[in-house]
Amino acid sequence: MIRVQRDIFDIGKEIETLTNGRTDIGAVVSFTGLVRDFNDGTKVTGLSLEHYPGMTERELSKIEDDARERWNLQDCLIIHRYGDMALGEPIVLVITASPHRQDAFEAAHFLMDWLKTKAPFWKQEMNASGETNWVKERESDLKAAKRWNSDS
Amino acid sequence: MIRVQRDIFDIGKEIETLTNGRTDIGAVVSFTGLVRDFNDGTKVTGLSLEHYPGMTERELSKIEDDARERWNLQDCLIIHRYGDMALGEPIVLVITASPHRQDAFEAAHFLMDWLKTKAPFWKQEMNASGETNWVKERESDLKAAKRWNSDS
Amino acid sequence: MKILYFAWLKTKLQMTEETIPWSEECPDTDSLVRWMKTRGPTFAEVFSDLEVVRVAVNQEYITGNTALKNEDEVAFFPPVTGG
Amino acid sequence: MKILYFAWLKTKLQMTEETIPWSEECPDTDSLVRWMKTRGPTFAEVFSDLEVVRVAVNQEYITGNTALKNEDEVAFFPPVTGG
Repeated sequence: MIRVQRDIFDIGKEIETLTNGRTDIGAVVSFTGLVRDFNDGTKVTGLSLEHYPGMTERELSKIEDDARERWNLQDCLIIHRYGDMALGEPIVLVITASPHRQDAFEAAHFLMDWLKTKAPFWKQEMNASGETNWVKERESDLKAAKRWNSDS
Repeated sequence: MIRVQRDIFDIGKEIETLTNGRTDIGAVVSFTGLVRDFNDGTKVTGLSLEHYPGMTERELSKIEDDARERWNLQDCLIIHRYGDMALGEPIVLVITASPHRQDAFEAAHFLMDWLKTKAPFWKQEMNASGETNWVKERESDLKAAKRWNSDS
Repeated sequence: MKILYFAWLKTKLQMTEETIPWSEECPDTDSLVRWMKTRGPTFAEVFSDLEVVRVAVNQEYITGNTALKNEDEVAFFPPVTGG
Repeated sequence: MKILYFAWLKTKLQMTEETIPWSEECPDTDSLVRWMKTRGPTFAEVFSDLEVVRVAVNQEYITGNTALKNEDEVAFFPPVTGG
């Protein structure tokens, strides 16, 4: 399942909802990305995320389908926020559930790596002087995404 | 931090406690192992975990130290339960926090793989006929643990 | 055709969205980009380095030149930085 | 010496813990295991396949034969299955 929303989310509640009443799940992995006060050596005071409504949902759904095809997943959730966020707030949540931990771990890592290079979100950082600037693409994110290609 | 306890734990609350008030964490990964109703093709109705008090804490602390040496972790929590557990209940929780997602993911995966082959816990499964039997070591767990050796 | 701009392209062009009637001069994405560059110095600058501009047609990434119809939605944006 | 048994070793031997005085006949873990095998058919069976029995001295895994003192804690258990 995917959700694109402005509102903050509750990690514990999302894990609870996904596992509640089920006795077939052996492993649950969650990843949460948070707004950090530093990026590339610069102090950050806040973050704003723009996205492409419509295309965002399409891309996230494709990424989820890919993960479900590659790994044995019983459930899968991606939540991504947009709009203004304060330091320490969660930006993105990925949860995977599987009978086996290897699948849950790899699928969650894959979802994050692909989302980072495919889902149409753009970060704008604010600094202490009140300046805003668009975050640049990272070479390390491209590399991280690429390693899942060589598998297929 | 490590905790060995009989009581159930709240995943969301543990993540919240670990991240609360901090703005330097970029990535949080959690792994939860749950009691499954099936194992090796046999229906399971309940689980009991025995452990070696004292040695358990030592081994878990060593595993945590190893992870902190290998990856850039800002925080790390391992909770492992012992005693009787019902289907669907959590057995183990690992949380890792890092500025970068790669570190958080790898460290959490490593912690689980090593814990599985090093921490002195033994599972006893109950089946529908009321029989109990000690769970056997898995070849796949030994393999999973070994791959972290070749790194060093 | 509906044209959308995101992130720094939007900031520089001071425009989020516009509608351009389909014409025989711009039957595909390559010719649309060429035409964009002729619209003035800001457009020329934004479209000068195509390495940093991604193109989506009807909310799908395109790879290579793609034919366009009047009802298409074309989006221009930088490499994504979410997550 | 304090001797501890866990999991199926405990179940089979029907014992969780015992105290054995240190003696010159069992100065190390190898000789202790040899002595264990002489204590009757159940002990002989439990210690017959050392591939499935792990040994810890003072709560640390040992690899190879290890010298023992009277105040040591020795534990015998199967491969672990937690997590």
